[in-house]
Amino acid sequence: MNAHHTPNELLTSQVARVILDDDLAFVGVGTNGRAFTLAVGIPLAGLRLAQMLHAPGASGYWGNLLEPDLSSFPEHLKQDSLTRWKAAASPVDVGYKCDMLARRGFDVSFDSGAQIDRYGNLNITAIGDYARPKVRLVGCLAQPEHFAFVRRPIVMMDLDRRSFVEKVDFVTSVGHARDGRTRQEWGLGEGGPHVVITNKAILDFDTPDRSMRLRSLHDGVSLEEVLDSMGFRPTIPDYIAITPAPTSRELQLIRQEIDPDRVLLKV
Amino acid sequence: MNAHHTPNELLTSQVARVILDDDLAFVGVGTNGRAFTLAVGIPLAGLRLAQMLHAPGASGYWGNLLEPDLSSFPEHLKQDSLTRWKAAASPVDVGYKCDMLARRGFDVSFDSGAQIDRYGNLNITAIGDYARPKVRLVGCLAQPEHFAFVRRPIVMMDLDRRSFVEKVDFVTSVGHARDGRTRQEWGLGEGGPHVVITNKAILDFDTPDRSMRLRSLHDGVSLEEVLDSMGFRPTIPDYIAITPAPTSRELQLIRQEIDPDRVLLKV
Amino acid sequence: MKSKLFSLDDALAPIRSGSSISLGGSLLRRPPNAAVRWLIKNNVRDLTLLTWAATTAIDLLAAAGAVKRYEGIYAGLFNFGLAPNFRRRVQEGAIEVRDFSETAMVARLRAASQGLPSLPIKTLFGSDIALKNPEQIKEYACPISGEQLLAVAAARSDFTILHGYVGDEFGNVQWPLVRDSDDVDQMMAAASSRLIVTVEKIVPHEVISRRPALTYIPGQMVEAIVEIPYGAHPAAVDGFYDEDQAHLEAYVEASQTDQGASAYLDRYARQALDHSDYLRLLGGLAAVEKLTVEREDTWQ
Amino acid sequence: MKSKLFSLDDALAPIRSGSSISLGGSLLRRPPNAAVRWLIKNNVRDLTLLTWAATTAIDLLAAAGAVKRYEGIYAGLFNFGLAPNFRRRVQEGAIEVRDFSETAMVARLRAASQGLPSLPIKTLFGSDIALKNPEQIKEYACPISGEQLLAVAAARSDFTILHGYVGDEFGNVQWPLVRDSDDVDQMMAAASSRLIVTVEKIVPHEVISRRPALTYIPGQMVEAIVEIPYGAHPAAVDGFYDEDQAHLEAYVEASQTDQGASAYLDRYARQALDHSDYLRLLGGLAAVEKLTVEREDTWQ
Repeated sequence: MNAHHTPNELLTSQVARVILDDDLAFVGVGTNGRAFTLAVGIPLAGLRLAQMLHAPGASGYWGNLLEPDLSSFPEHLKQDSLTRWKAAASPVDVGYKCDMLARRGFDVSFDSGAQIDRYGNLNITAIGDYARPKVRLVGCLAQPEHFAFVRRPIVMMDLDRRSFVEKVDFVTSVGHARDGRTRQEWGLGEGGPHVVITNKAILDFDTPDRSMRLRSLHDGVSLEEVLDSMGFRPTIPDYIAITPAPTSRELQLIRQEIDPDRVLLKV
Repeated sequence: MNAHHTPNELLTSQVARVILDDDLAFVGVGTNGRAFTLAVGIPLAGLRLAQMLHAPGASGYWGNLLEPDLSSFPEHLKQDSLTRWKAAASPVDVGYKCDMLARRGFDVSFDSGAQIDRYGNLNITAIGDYARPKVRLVGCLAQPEHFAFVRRPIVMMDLDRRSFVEKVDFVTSVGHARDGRTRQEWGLGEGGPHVVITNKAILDFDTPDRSMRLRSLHDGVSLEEVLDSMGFRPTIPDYIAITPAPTSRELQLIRQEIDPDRVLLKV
Repeated sequence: MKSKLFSLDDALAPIRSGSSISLGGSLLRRPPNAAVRWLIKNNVRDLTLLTWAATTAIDLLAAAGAVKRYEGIYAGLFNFGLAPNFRRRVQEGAIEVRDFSETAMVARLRAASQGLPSLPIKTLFGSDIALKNPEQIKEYACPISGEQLLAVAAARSDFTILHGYVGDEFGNVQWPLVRDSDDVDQMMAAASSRLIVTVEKIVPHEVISRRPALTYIPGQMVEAIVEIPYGAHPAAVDGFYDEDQAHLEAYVEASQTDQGASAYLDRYARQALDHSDYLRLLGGLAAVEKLTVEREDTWQ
Repeated sequence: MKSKLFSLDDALAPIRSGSSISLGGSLLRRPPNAAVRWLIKNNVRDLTLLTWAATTAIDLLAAAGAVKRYEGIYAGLFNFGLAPNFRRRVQEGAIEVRDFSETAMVARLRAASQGLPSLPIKTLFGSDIALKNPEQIKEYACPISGEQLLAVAAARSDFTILHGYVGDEFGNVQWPLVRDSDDVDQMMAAASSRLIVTVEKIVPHEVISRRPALTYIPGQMVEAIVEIPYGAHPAAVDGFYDEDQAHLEAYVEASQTDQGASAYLDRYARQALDHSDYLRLLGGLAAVEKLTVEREDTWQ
C-alpha cells in the first residue's frame, strides 16, 4: 500500500478495477477543466491501467475512434490531434456508434451530469423548468443510450448537495426507477448506472430497490462529510469500507507510463 | 428520316426520348447476351444519347456508380473495369441506393422480367408454383422498389406470348392494379410502369384503368404480329402510330460517339 | 451535368425568415459558419434549427435572436464551455427546445432519408425527452415481435446547410482519406429537401471522378455549392485547419452580455461586407493560414 | 487487444449442420468461397442462408445439398446466367425460399444491427413477396403519421461469414481506397452474432491504425480472422483479382447435371486437402496470379 497518492490517482485505480477483461468502454471527448478530468482524463487513464494489468482485451471507443492508441496524449487536444489519432477504426458516421449502443455492444460507459438522484436518474439537460430553465445545459448526447443499453455505466461526479438531489429537475437518462416505476416497468431492459465514483466516496446500487448505497469512503473522508455533500441519504452499510488505495504498481504505471505529463489527471 | 437503322438503334432512340432533362435514371449491371443488351446496353446508350441531345442534366446510377462516365465502354465487363470506373460517386453501401429509391430520388428505371401482365405486374422470381417452381428465376433485386417509387419505370422486354401473359405466376413488382385492386388501394403511391419498349412495338398504360395500350408499331411490324406475340390483348387505339425512326443525328451519335464498337448494342 | 456553382448570396437567397434549417457539422468540426454569418447579416429570423452537436453556428444565430426553435442532441461550445448566447435565450424562454438523444436524432435523419414518416428506437422509455415531446415520440407495439418501441418523427426541414472539404462545380463533395468522423453531414444530406453546401475549395470534376468512393455528398442532392475558404472559422475543418482558440475565447468573453455579443456580431457578421471582408477583419489570409494543418489528401 | 487469428479449420469448427449463416459478398465480388468449400468438405448441412446478391457461394452449397432455406434478394450467376444448382434444388422443392426486395433486406440487416425486432419499409404492398411471407412482413400504422407501413423482421443468424481485403490479427478489416461498392458486408458485420472473416492478407496492426477511416469491419465484432489468399475464387475481389472466367464457364457446364456438379465438388471441395491444395489444383499460384489486377492501396 502506498498512501502517497493524489485523489485523481485513487479514482483512476477505482475505474481500472471496474473494467473487466474484454470490456468495451465508451469515453467521450468534450469539455475542459475538472469536467474533462472526470469525463475523459480519469476514464482513459483507468482504461489504460486496466489494459496493462488485468484486462489486456479491454478496449475503448473514444469520441469517434474505436480502439484508439492510448500510449500517449498531447497536452492540448485540438481538432488535428483527433484527426490524426491512431486507432483500429474510425467509423464513417455517428450512426455506427448509435447502432453499437442500441444492440448492446458496450460493456462500460462514463457519464456525468448536473444532477443525479437516489435511483440514478441523471440530468444533463436543464435545471429548473424545462421550457424556461434556470440553467440550460448541453442537451442529452448519448447518455440516455448509455443508461438504456450499456451493461455497467460508471458515473463520474464530484459529491455536492446541488448535484446529488432527491429529485432531478429533468430525467435525461433513466436510472433504476422513476416516479415509483422500475426501469423494467418503464420499458427498459437490463442496465442502468452501475457505480458512482466521486471525489469522496464510491456509491453503487446494490440494494433491493436498486437505490444508491454507500460502498466505501475514501481514506480520510468521514461519513458525515459525505452525507453533508448529498441531498438525499443513501443506504449506509453496517460496516463502512475504505476505498482501497492504489497499489504501488498502479501508481508506477500511472505516473511513469500512462500520464507522465499529467495531461489526463490535470485538475 | 433515315430508314437504315437496326432494331436496337430504334429502341435506343426511343429510350432517349423518354428521358427528360435533369432525370436521374437507374440502370443495372448484370446478365449477358440479349438480356444485357435490353437491361444495360440500350438503356446506357439511350441515356447517353439523351444527355447529348435534349437532356444535358440527365444522369445515371449504374450498378453502384452515381453519374458514371459513359464516354467509353470496355468490350468485356469484368470486375476490375467496374472497380476503376470514373463516376461522381460510389456510395459506400447499397443501403444508400435503397434509401434514394425509397425517398423517390429516381425519375427513371429500366426493368425486365420473365412475365408481365396487362396492368404491368412483373415477375422475375418464379414460373409456376412458388414453393416448387417450374423455373426458378433470380429473385427480385430492387425491381419492387422501382415500380413502387420511381416516377417513370421503363420496361424493356422482347414481345413473346410466354412473357406477356394474362396473369403472372408471381407478382414481384406491383404495377397499376392487381386482383381488382388499384395500386393506391394496395397501399402504393404514384408510379408504376410508364412505358414498355419491345422489339416490335411500344406500349404504355395511358388508359382509364391503367391497363396496357399499344402506343406504336415499329416500322414493318403488323398489328397481328404484335397480338400474336402477346398472351392478352392490349387496348388498341383507333389510329395506330408507327414508332418514329431514329433521326440521322441520333444515328450518327450512336454509331460514331456512343457505341462505335457495338459493345452496348451487340445482340 | 449542369453547374451548381453559386455565390453565397445567390445560394442562400431562397432562405426566408420562418424557415426550418438543418445545420451540419459536429462540435468544432465543419459548422457552416460563413453561411450562418450571411443569414445574420441578411436578418433572416424565426428559424427552426435541426442540428447534431451544435456549437458556434447555433450560438451565433441565438446571439442574433434568429432562433425560434431548436431540435438536437447538444448545444454547447465543446471545450470552451456552455453556449453562452443559446443558453441565455433558452433561459429567457425565447427559444423553444426539443431535445433528442443520439439514437433518436439518427433515427429521425434516417427516416427522412428513407422517405419514411418515422423510425423506431428503444432508448427513451421513461425519459423526459420522450415524456415532454408526445408529438414527435410515440409508443407502439412491434407487429413482428410484440415488443414496445418508440417511433420518432422524421427530421424534415426546408433547407440543409453543410460545410464540406472540397467539391466540384456539379456539387459532388469529397472528404479526405485522413479525416475525423463525418458524424452526421452525410445523413443530413440524404435527409435534405433543399441542400446548400459551402466547401473549402472547388476542384475540377476530373479530380473527383478519379476517386468516387470519397464522395460523401453526391451533386445529385445539391441545389447549390459555394467556395468559401475557411468557411467554418472560428471552428475547424478536420484535415484543413484547426479551431481558432484565441478568437473563440474572445467570442466567449464578448458573449457574457447581450451587448458584447451584439458588438461581436456587428463587427464580424453585420458590418463585414462578405466572407473576404470577414477574413480581412481577422487579419487576412496570413492570419488564418496559421491555423492550417498538414494536409494529406488525394486532390493535391 | 487479443489475437483473433485462426486457421480456417479452427475458425469454422463451431458451425454445425442446421445453423443459419449470413454469407457476404455481392454478385461476383467477395463471396467467401474458401469457407464455403470448407463447409462442403466437412459435410455441414441443413443450412439457412441469408444473402444479398448471391452467386457462387450459394450455388456451391446448393450443389452439395447443404441448403435447407434461403432468404435473399438474388441468387444467380451474374453474367454467367442463372445459378444452375440452386435453381435445380428450388425446382425440386428441396430449398425453402423467402425472397426479399432490396429495401426489405437492407431494413432487415439494419434492424439486426440496431438491436431492433423489425424496421419499416413502404415497398412491398401488394407484392407476393409480402403476401406469401406474413410471418416476416406485417402491416402496421405509423404512430406518428397514421400511414400504413410494413414491418420486416430483423435478419438474425447464428453465424456470418465474410471475405475481405486485408486485416490485422485483431480482426480489423480494411478496404482499399479504389474499390467497388461494399454493397452489404459492413451491414452484415454490424448485424452479426458470431462473425468469421477471411481476408486476402494479414498486415501489421500499425498499418491498419494509420488509416482508421478505411476499417469497415472493426475487430471488436470479429470472432475469428483467417488469411486466405484468393479466398473468393472463382469469383473476384475488387482491387485484387478478377473473376476466373474459364473456371466459371467450366463450372456452369459441369453443373448442367447433378453428376457433373458432384464431380466438380469432389475435385475442388471434398478431395482438396485445404485451400493451398485447392490453389494447386487450379495450377498453383502462377495460374491464379494471372487474375491479379493492378493494385492501388495504402498498405503496400
